[in-house]
Amino acid sequence: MTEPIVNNLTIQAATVNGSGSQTANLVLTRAIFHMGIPVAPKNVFPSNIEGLPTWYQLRITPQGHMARSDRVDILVAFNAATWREDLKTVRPGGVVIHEESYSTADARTDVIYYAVPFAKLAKAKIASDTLRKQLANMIYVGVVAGVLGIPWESLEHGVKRQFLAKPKAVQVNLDAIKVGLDHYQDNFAKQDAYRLERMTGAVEGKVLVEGNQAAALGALMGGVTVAAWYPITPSSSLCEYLIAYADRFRTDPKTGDKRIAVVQAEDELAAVGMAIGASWAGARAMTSTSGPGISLMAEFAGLAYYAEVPVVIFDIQRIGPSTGLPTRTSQGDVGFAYTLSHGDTKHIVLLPGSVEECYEFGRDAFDYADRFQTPVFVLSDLDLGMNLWMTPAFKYPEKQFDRGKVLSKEDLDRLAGEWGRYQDVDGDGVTYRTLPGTNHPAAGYFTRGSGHDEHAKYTEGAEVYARNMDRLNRKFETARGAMPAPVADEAAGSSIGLIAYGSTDAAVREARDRLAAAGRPVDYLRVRALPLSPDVAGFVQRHEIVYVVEQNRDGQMFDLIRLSLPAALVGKLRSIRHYNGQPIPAEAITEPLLQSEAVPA
Amino acid sequence: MTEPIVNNLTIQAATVNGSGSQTANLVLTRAIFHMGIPVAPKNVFPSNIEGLPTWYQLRITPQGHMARSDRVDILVAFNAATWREDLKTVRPGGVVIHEESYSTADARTDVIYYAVPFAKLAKAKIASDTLRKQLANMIYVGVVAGVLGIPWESLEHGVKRQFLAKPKAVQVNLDAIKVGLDHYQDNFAKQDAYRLERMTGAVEGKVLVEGNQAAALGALMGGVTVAAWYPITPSSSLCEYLIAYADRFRTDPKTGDKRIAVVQAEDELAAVGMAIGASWAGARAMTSTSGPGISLMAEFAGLAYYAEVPVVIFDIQRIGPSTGLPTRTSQGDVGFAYTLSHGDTKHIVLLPGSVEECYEFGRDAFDYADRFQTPVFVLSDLDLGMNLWMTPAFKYPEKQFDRGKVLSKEDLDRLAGEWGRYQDVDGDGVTYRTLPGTNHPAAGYFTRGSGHDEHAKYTEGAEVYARNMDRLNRKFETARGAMPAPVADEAAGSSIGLIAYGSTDAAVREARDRLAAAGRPVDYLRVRALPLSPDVAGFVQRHEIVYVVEQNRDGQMFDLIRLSLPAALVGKLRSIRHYNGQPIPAEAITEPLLQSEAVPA
Amino acid sequence: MSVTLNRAGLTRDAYKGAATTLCAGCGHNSITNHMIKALYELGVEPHMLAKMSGIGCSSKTPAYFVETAHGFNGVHGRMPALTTGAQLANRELIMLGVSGDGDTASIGLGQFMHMIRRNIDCTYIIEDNGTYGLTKGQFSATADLGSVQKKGSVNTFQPIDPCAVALALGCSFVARSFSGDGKQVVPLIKAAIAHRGTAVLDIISPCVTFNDHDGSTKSYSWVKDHEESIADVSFIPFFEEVQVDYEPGTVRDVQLHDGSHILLKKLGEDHDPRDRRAAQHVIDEGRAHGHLVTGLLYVDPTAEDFASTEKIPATPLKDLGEKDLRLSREQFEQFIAEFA
Amino acid sequence: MSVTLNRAGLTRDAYKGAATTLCAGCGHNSITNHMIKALYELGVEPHMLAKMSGIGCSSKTPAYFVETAHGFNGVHGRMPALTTGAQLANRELIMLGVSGDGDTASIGLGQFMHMIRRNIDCTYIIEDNGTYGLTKGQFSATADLGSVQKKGSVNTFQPIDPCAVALALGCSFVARSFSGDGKQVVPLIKAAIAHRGTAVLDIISPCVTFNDHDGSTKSYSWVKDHEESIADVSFIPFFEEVQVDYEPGTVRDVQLHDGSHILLKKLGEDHDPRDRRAAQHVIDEGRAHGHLVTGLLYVDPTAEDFASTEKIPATPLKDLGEKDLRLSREQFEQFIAEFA
Ligand SMILES: Cc1ncc(C[n+]2csc(CCOP(=O)(O)OP(=O)(O)O)c2C)c(N)n1
Ligand SMILES: Cc1ncc(C[n+]2csc(CCOP(=O)(O)OP(=O)(O)O)c2C)c(N)n1
Ligand code: SF4
Ligand code: SF4
Ligand SMILES: [Mg+2]
Ligand SMILES: [Mg+2]
Repeated sequence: MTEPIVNNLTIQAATVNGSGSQTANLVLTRAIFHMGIPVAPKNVFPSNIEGLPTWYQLRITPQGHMARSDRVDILVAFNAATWREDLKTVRPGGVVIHEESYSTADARTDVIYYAVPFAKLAKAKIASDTLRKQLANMIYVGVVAGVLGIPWESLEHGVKRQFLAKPKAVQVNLDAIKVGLDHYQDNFAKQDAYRLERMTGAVEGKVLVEGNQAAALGALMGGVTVAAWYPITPSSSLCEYLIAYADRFRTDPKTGDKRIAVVQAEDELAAVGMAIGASWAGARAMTSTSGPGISLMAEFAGLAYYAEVPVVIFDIQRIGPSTGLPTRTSQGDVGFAYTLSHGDTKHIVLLPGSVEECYEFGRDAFDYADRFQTPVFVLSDLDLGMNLWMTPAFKYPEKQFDRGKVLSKEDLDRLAGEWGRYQDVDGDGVTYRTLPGTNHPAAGYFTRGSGHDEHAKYTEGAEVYARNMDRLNRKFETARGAMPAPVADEAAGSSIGLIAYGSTDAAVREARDRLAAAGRPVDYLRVRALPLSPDVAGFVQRHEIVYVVEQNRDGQMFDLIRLSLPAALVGKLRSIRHYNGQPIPAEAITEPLLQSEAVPA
Repeated sequence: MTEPIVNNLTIQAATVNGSGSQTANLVLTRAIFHMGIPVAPKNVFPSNIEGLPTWYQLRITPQGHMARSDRVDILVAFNAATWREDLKTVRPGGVVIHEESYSTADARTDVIYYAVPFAKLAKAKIASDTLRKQLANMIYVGVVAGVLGIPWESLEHGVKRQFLAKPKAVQVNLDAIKVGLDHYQDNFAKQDAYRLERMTGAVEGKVLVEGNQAAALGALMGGVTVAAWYPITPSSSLCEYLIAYADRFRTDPKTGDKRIAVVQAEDELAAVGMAIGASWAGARAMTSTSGPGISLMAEFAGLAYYAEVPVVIFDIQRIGPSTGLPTRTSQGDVGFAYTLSHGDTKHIVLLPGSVEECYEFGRDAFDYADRFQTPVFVLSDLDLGMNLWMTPAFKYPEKQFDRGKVLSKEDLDRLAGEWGRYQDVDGDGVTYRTLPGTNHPAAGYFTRGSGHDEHAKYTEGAEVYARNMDRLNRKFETARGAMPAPVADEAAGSSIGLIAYGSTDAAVREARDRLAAAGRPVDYLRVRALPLSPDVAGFVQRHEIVYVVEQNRDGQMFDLIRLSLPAALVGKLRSIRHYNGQPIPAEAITEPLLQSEAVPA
Repeated sequence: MSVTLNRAGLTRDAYKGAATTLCAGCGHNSITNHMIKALYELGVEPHMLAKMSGIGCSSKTPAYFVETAHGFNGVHGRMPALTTGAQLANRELIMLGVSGDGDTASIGLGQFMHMIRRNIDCTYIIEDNGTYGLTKGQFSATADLGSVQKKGSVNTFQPIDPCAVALALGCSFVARSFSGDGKQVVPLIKAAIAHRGTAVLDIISPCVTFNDHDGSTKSYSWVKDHEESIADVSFIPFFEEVQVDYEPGTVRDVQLHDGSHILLKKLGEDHDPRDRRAAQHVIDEGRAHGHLVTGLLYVDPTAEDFASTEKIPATPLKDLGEKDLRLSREQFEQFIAEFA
Repeated sequence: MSVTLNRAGLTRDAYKGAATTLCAGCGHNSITNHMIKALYELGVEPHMLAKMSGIGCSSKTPAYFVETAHGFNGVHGRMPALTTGAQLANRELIMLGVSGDGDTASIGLGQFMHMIRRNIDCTYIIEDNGTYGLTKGQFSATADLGSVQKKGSVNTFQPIDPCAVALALGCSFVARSFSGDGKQVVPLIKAAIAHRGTAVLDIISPCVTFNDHDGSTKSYSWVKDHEESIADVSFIPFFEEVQVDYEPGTVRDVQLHDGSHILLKKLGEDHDPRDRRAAQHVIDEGRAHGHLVTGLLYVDPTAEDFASTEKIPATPLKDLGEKDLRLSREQFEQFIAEFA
């Protein structure tokens, strides 16, 4: 028997969508996390409610790598339809836990099989007819626990945490796990090399959160009071979490009054319109959607840019074009969102690279929107938004809200009513606004998407028009300086640099470890917002070759960066793109880099 | 008395919107054109139906310059509200024809005034109360005719041509003109230097056409059979001309049947959807809109790109963002239309630079759409689309329709039903399609905006998905080679080049004449389509400095060209932008060029 | 013009706006005046008024009354969404929406219906001329069957009646009137503003420039021929606004500028505006007789408005601060701990 | 399954499609089967059939019948526009649209209404489950007042009744049925396809997974609690499709999978489907009694469809060539000369 492989393996559960396996997978995940071992789950599910194949990949590494990996160490084969295909994915020496009835005739011989009569066990050991089918999934949790040696209290924790809101469900589920555990212990002798052992120091102070949960919490802490949305995968859960959190934290126990309005609109045009109307009237307002919704919001986005109304728009990206693959991830909306709407329109775009930043940017986006009186897009994606990520516990905000330049009745009294809605008094391009309901005769003005002068009066004057457009540019430059700065790691002092953003960060981190291990360290700059910081040019300046890594076909950030650079630096840029809907794995970065002779050995 | 100035002057008629002045202006234009003198009218009208000021600028040059000019030689002051402002625009020595009652007290003394009692004359000489107000405009045509010496038969021609469809109106209008002419002759002696004299060789074989007329005729000759639209300035007249032409040329005199369907949709989402549905079913279909409509078409544009359905979309650009100035021109949608829709979406964009190309591209767009089974955008603008332009008479098409790769029943028989809707059999990325109604059991397939394989079957497979996206890229590259090539003029052999597109051409031509005259000739490349031709890089290669001239704030084409160039060439590019809603004048180009020492003396 | 002060301590002039840029004689201008009268008489506080609109000649009118109030001229057909959001942000605002028939019944139909379904607390006035004025006279979805546009083509579709649609959705306030009938319009505007919930007021408002109701079905004199022939290029004839004044229960034949006619039937005391089915009935009956029934068709004062249904607190959401909106540090830490 | 050949010389199997990927027991699957039966019995030629849909579980179903026909699964809520265009391009096609209540009554409401107004010649089937199935059970605009979604929140808005709004627009064919009632659905589908003009068929089609009609208002056994508690994470219980069979004129109480009930009332011979007002009346009456009235509510066989109104020639526009579409060289030169 080979060297034991400890806390370094990937479990892949191949099941049927809607069969209840997701619950089992999450219990397994939480149990292992409870052992102090870093976990990185990726849920690969179909655009379907029931019946199609789905895969849950649970990556376990001592270093806490969070990127997807193609290597499968332990396969839980729970889907007859894909069984033969799934078998191929297991690495030699790997483990295959499968329903006994699946034929292994002329199947691979380089893997270790644990054939379990799941169906029979469920029939024999689970009383309730209605519950049998879904609890069968818990049985495999028990078997996996047996094979890897997951302690009972960790399993207990996993189940309790999973059914926090439904204590009644805890016991039945534990019983089912026990069935699997007992069956393993009574029938198998450990044949494989894989083990899980309690760790310390790796997950302390860490929690498991989905990006959409984090963003919803961020919005809540950012003071959102009006959220209008239209359901769409993978964005829906963001507003659904917001609703749950609002019920819990924003509801007056006595009156039942809610200190927030979450409206399910009739479509995305209405959703963003409601958010803009609310922001105009002084609320902190948001909407959340995905690609198709962004397309439908184009006209309103231009109105908010030009009439200068704050609004926060979350785009949880899925792979397009068009409907594309609604349950697959991508970074394909970056270029489109940046200049969303006809005419010369440009927007602030925040690019969270972790669930922690989903929380922080989801919160601060409202400050940026109010400060710059313009739409702020927060571009997350399916991988970040819908998977559980291990993260340091979020910090409580120390800053108060920044509501930007808003004139109160008192301000207007002080100014003797002398002000212009679009007058650049501070020279930063950011002008002052008033809110409806401000009790001063000079407060009112007319907001419009058509030509207006410094006092918000209608005009078709050529000079006034161009002047206002230039002022909007000035404002955009002010915003550039205020965005979250890129995060640089040039410790390697390499001549090679990587630039990435968003969920691609996980793969880049792992790739850098591997490259360093291979004696080819690379530096790294993670971009966190558009418009781009001047630091980007600085980083490129300091390196010979810079690879822009992203998850879209057309190298959208690669283009935006090239446009932002002095001509002399443009030639240093290379593009690495991954766009098959699966989260980018480290190999997608290491391979081109190791091939290209450019990398100094 | 000074040197006579012959056939080289600009008339500006300042009138009130809705007062009927447009008719008078057109009569004047046609009369002068009838003298064989090149004319270039620009109508500057408000976003209003009646009452706001409007200006009609009629530029007259022996060379036939078509760009707007800021210099006013002859002012027809017919609007009391703007009279004082208008007066300022006249060049010294210029002519001011104004309503007698306007005070000239302490007005400029460096211009020549012809004070005419228009109101009195109208009251005295025009019988019909209802017609008096609008015919008053014709009186000034008579006065101008008198001042400049426009022969009667030319005036007659102008009136007849203008009222082609309303012969009854001819005489009353001529009578009104006569009133003005007689008044001038009876009361004034010529004091100014301006003259119009019959020319030969300048306008022979030329006609006066609006870009939207030309595009409508192009679409008609291109075989459009379904046009769905929603009214919007400055695009409405395109479909309204199409309706008129269809009534005349596509209607069966006996049955009244129409060989075209023009549908006024409920909005732009529906308009483009109808066009896509029609193209899918085999018609040649189009829609026409302006900026806000383009924003609303974003989602459907992505569907057509990804499901590969042909459709022609005319965008008659006006200045944005948002509603912007609906009656002012711009080239502000180029960047947005090129990548319209979320995800990795890219489109073919045609950029007509003259009314002749509005006709040709409006016609050929349907061939491109069918050949490449994708949306084709035709980007015209308000200046090109709604003003009259002098142009060589359009040529009758010699080519037949190119319907692209469509499999008939016979083809399918031959193939024994073996085909795949998205299978790249020819290696050019362009695949074969069938139309609904094709009587073969293998003809039917399922069109969708979600993931599909080579046989149009639904898939979520990562490899299949990426493969299809790569094939779409291949198709786009094939299209790149098939687009109308850029038009180069490097006769000057200068080290300086200009790149422009669309209606900017007029100003560039004039600017080049002036620069050449100033001993600083520049070369010129006019881009006519996206994706960009490799010729662009070649042109930049051959020059030291290349200025990209365009009518938007953000240098949208400047960016697209930079992205298309090898890094080494990027540094050669400069950007010249004009964006106040007025058509770009030659000065906007000559001034920066003459300033920049870069230009060799 | 009155100089007496209203409840808000303001003169009628305080309710005026910028000078209109609409055509002389446009029905919309009459409505603007009715609006000024109604708001003045109600004593609305200008700073609590939010004037909302879409795009169109009609949608420009909010600039022509109560200049000191906030206004939002949004994008075409999407005013209901903006209004919904603003109303949620600040329940205390008086939301007054002005739209056109194209803005409402063509591009905006979906939002119009969903606003009604939610019963947003706002007044929604449709300045209904059956045409797209601002884009020069194409048919809108409310154009009468068989009506002819200036350019000559005939409308071949059933008009969408905003009142009928609103009733079918259970709208809590549905009324119709005519721009020239100040006696009827002013009280209806007041009632609509007073109503808590979505109040739809469809006001027939002739477009003197493009909406040619009887069109070519009648042929006129030499003059008319010439007017047409010139007008279709650029001439806009000058007209007086049409005014009418007639008694409840009676039918009034109104001649429009182009010589065409509409028949207005004013609801009498016999109509019970609490009875939705009766309202549907009078509309259908009217249509059958070629009458446009005017007056308060239906009202349900008991219907709960959106903000109440959604349990929005009385304090405007816009005024809530960190205290009201953030979790306390303790709550926050406990909550995060749950994710361990 | 029958092996006899229909008018088109095809067996029933020729009308099958790909295997469904919907939940076992989904009402939509029943409708798919009714569709197959109806198309087979009508003897529709597959190559002349155009299956149109939007986005949703319901909109996926066109892939599950008549595999050899062309289908177009467009974008969410915009199927009417695609259908309108396709119908104009080729009048000979049989346009068969399948949509959901979200696709139709939420995002698609405007297009749905305007398609009806134009009376496009197509069959428009709404597989109506009052919820967004594919996005996991949020309320749609047809959700009943007070119904509770799996996640627990209560729908507080009046449902939009597609049949009521269709009638308000004078739709030329309006019917309602229940997915489990093959006896009624099949003939209605046939009638809808036979009808020249827009035929709206609203078929109540329970979502066994998310649409929880009586929701938490009834509390069930221990088992039910646990089902819920687990299901809300990822478990989809397996159900049989609901089947019903009842007589015209009678009311039938149907129990759904979650134990909730709906009351169906089948129109009797006494209802005259030519009488629009009567149709409105029965719907209102039904609502008052908590009945969902099923059957052919209204039909106007005389209404002219869009393509006829627009004078589209019999030869499909898609088949016209240069000769039919271009000006002749002479016409062209003359025409250009006019611009001199
Ligand atoms: C998205 C969009 N499409 C089209 C237009 C052009 N447009 C401006 S106003 C208008 C119609 C106005 O009609 P209506 O609402 O009836 O107002 P009216 O002018 O008749 O009062 C249209 C189509 C636009 N502004 N935006
Ligand atoms: C523009 C856009 N917004 C949102 C979505 C997400 N989405 C897919 S299906 C659906 C609703 C489907 O509901 P319904 O039409 O009732 O169909 P059902 O699944 O209930 O049969 C939504 C919101 C989308 N695909 N496109
Ligand atoms: S065009 Fe018609 S609607 Fe517009 S302002 Fe003039 S009269 Fe009124
Ligand atoms: S989720 Fe509901 S609607 Fe969708 S397939 Fe399942 S049962 Fe049918
Ligand atoms: Mg109108
Ligand atoms: Mg549904």
